[in-house]
Amino acid sequence: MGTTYSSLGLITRENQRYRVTVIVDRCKECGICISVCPTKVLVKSSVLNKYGYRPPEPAHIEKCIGCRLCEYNCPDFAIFVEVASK
Amino acid sequence: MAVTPGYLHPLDKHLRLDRIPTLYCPGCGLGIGLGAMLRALDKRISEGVVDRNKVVWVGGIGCTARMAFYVSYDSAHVLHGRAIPFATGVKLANPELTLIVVGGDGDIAGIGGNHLLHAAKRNMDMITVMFTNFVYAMTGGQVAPTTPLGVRTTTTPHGNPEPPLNIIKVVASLNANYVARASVTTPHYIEQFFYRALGMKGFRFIEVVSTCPEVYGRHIGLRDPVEMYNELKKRVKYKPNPTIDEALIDWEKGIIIGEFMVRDNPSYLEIIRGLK
Amino acid sequence: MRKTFASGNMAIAEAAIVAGLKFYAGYPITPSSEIMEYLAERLPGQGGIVIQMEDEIASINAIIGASWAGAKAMTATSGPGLSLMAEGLGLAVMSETPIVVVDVMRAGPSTGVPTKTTQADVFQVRWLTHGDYIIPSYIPWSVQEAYDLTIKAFNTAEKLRTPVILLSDAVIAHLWEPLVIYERGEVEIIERKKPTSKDNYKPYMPGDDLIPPMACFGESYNVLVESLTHDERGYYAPTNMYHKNTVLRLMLKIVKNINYVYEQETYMVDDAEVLLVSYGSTARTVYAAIRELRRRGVKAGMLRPKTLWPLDEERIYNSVSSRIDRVIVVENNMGKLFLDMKRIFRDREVYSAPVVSLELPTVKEVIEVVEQWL
Amino acid sequence: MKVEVLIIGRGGQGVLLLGRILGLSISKYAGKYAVATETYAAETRGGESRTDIVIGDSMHDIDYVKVQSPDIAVFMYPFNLDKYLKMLRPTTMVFIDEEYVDPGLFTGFKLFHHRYSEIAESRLGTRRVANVVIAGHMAKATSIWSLEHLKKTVVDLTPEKWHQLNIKALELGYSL
Repeated sequence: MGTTYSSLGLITRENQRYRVTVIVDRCKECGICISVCPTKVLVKSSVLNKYGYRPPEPAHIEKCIGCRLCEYNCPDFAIFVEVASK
Repeated sequence: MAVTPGYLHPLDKHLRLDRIPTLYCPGCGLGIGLGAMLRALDKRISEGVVDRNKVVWVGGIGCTARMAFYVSYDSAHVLHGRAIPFATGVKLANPELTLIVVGGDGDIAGIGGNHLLHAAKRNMDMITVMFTNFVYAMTGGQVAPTTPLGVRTTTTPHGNPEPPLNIIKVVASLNANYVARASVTTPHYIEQFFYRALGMKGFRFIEVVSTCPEVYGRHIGLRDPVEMYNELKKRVKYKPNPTIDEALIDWEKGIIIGEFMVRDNPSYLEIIRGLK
Repeated sequence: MRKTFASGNMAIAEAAIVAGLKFYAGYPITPSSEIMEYLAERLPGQGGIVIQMEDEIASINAIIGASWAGAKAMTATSGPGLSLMAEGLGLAVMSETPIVVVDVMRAGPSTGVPTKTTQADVFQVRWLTHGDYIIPSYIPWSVQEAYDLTIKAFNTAEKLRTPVILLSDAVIAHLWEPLVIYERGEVEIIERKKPTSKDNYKPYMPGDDLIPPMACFGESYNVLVESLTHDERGYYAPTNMYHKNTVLRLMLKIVKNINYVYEQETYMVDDAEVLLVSYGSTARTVYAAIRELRRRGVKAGMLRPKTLWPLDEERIYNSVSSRIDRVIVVENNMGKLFLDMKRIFRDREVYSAPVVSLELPTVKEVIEVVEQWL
Repeated sequence: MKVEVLIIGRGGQGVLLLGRILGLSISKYAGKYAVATETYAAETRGGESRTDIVIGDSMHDIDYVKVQSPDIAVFMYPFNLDKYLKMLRPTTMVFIDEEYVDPGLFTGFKLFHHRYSEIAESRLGTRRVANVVIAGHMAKATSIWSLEHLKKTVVDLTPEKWHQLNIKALELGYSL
């Protein structure tokens, strides 16, 4: 099944507490976010961005604990975590 | 595909968004470091310690130096090695400004080494963040002051004959008020140290050990960004209140990070104000 | 206004203060050091700062930084130090930074004779850094003119957003002469053009005069100083179009203002048949020599550029009557401005009269080298 | 009017200051034009120190800023005397400090000689103002400088705490 994303170029997934957003066209597919995530929320998506990179997708968003390691370790300001509004 | 929208990421307001994505290679540690610095700066601005309109970023030449033109601040992308003297002139001409110098080890400790020594000796009021990636990256992988002994680079094809420079020991031996080392694999320490530096005066120096998977990684067989990141992470060890003698930086024996020097010596500006 | 007795180095320092100097960074080098020593004493009392940097490279980069922080900034050096400043001057050209660099010429190449003069840096100041550019350069022949042209150098730098070089020499540096010093308000001082609006400000967007208004650090304009070839925003623009436009504009903004930048004086040219061209300290002796030649029956006149670069070629050509058929260029070097005069006076006989002397050439020496072409 | 003055001494004797005093006095207070050039050896103290002063009515009276044929010569120390003796003319007024320079070498010139340094030390307590004593003596002997102008000049050029000493030195020289 293909990854879906918004017309703003964002892949957004949220669980009850956290929302993870990927800015598709900033990603360079280095894989660091996927590697540092302690609960394995992220997987490589099926999307090709305008530079030909495949950004991550928070496929297992239910496991997200909001540690922000993906956000802090992303070299390209391409992923961030917010507390989901109730 | 839609264009990248306006402010989305929490750090977007600090970036010249029309220049993002950066020119950095995939997995380059520099972006991680920049992000950490911007989070610290954001905190200091919201605390009112730093005025957003009175911050100047200065970079020389090299991958790291380009950070200066990715941030939406007053900034200068000047000559190779000369960011520190440029920043010295800025600071002395307008002491209200907060000066942040960014550069790689070639820029700051190689060609600009003498300026670094003198700025530290003067305790000149500025923060210098030097990213050590063990190689000249932008010019294509030549040997750097920090390249470990024996590593083959494009200009040392038979192995680097020179032992590397431990810049922390050099700067700490001078009159700098703050000397710390972090790693891109520990962005929270970069943020913490830079935050602390922003609240101090005098010469503040932070070395950030970084990954260069594309160029240095190629030389040492760690071309995959994740692999290189993880290999660096394994070698990095935080030590609370380490001594200068403990400032080990050695790919084989380990890399000690921490705050090696925190003091409150009179800064250059304080001294000249006292002399007038 | 007050009358005093001063050396050329003191005159330059005094002029810089009245022009509004607020930041001086330098590295000691004979025969320029008294400029820094004098300013170190005087400038702090005027709200300025003097710092001795670790070398000339640091000095020029520091003054460029200071200029972007809004201060009028200067450094002074001699030939070897100027060589080290080459790259920094290029940065000042590219980033359109107003700075003044004083080169007190000494004998070279290399360490040469530190305490003695020549005029051999003429091409060094013209072609110091790589790339295409024009750095306006002034060359005084007296202590008073060292003072006046230092003020002019600051005014040119601020008006045209450019580095400017003042080319003094070891003779002028240590020559003591009567000097009239002005107070602020008694002499025209030009300040850089500032932007009028923050909306859509671009640091390198020129006005009709080809000169971009200059916002400085700390004024909330998000200025960007860029050493790479850039667009109006300061963003790296490695395309033919931007490179050509940038280089053209950097040169045209100087050339279009040549009436402001270029200054010269002529002496006894109205009835002259032989024209001696000379500049700086050497022109003092050449002036004495043309009077001596006239006593001997040679109708000699003199042209003395006070601006070395850019030369106003049309004005130089037109300042000479058709009676003059020979032009002799007398310089304390192996012949440099001669090459330009040869091109400018293409329909005359143009000769080089090099007087290579560590001291100011004497009248006798000048007449000796000139005589062979009479 | 054109007057050339050559001053030779040893580093530390105040040759350069003497040149500045003579030059400023003429150009600021006597309405004439003076140029002075300074030459010194690399060593700060002890090497040859030379000041040339050329005086004219205006800048254009001065053909050449260095002394070619001195009207007045001052020798505080005998450096390169062979060279300088050749520059002198029979009409040249020569001032020497005979503590250091042998008056016998200057036969045929209009010679003024005193032990200026010793006089300064015994009468004013310091040899350092020997140069100013000479200036005072030159004012009396030459009629080119006026004592009043020189007094104003030393006030212009020296720190306040030395004003009285320098004025006394000028008066002492003038009384010789």
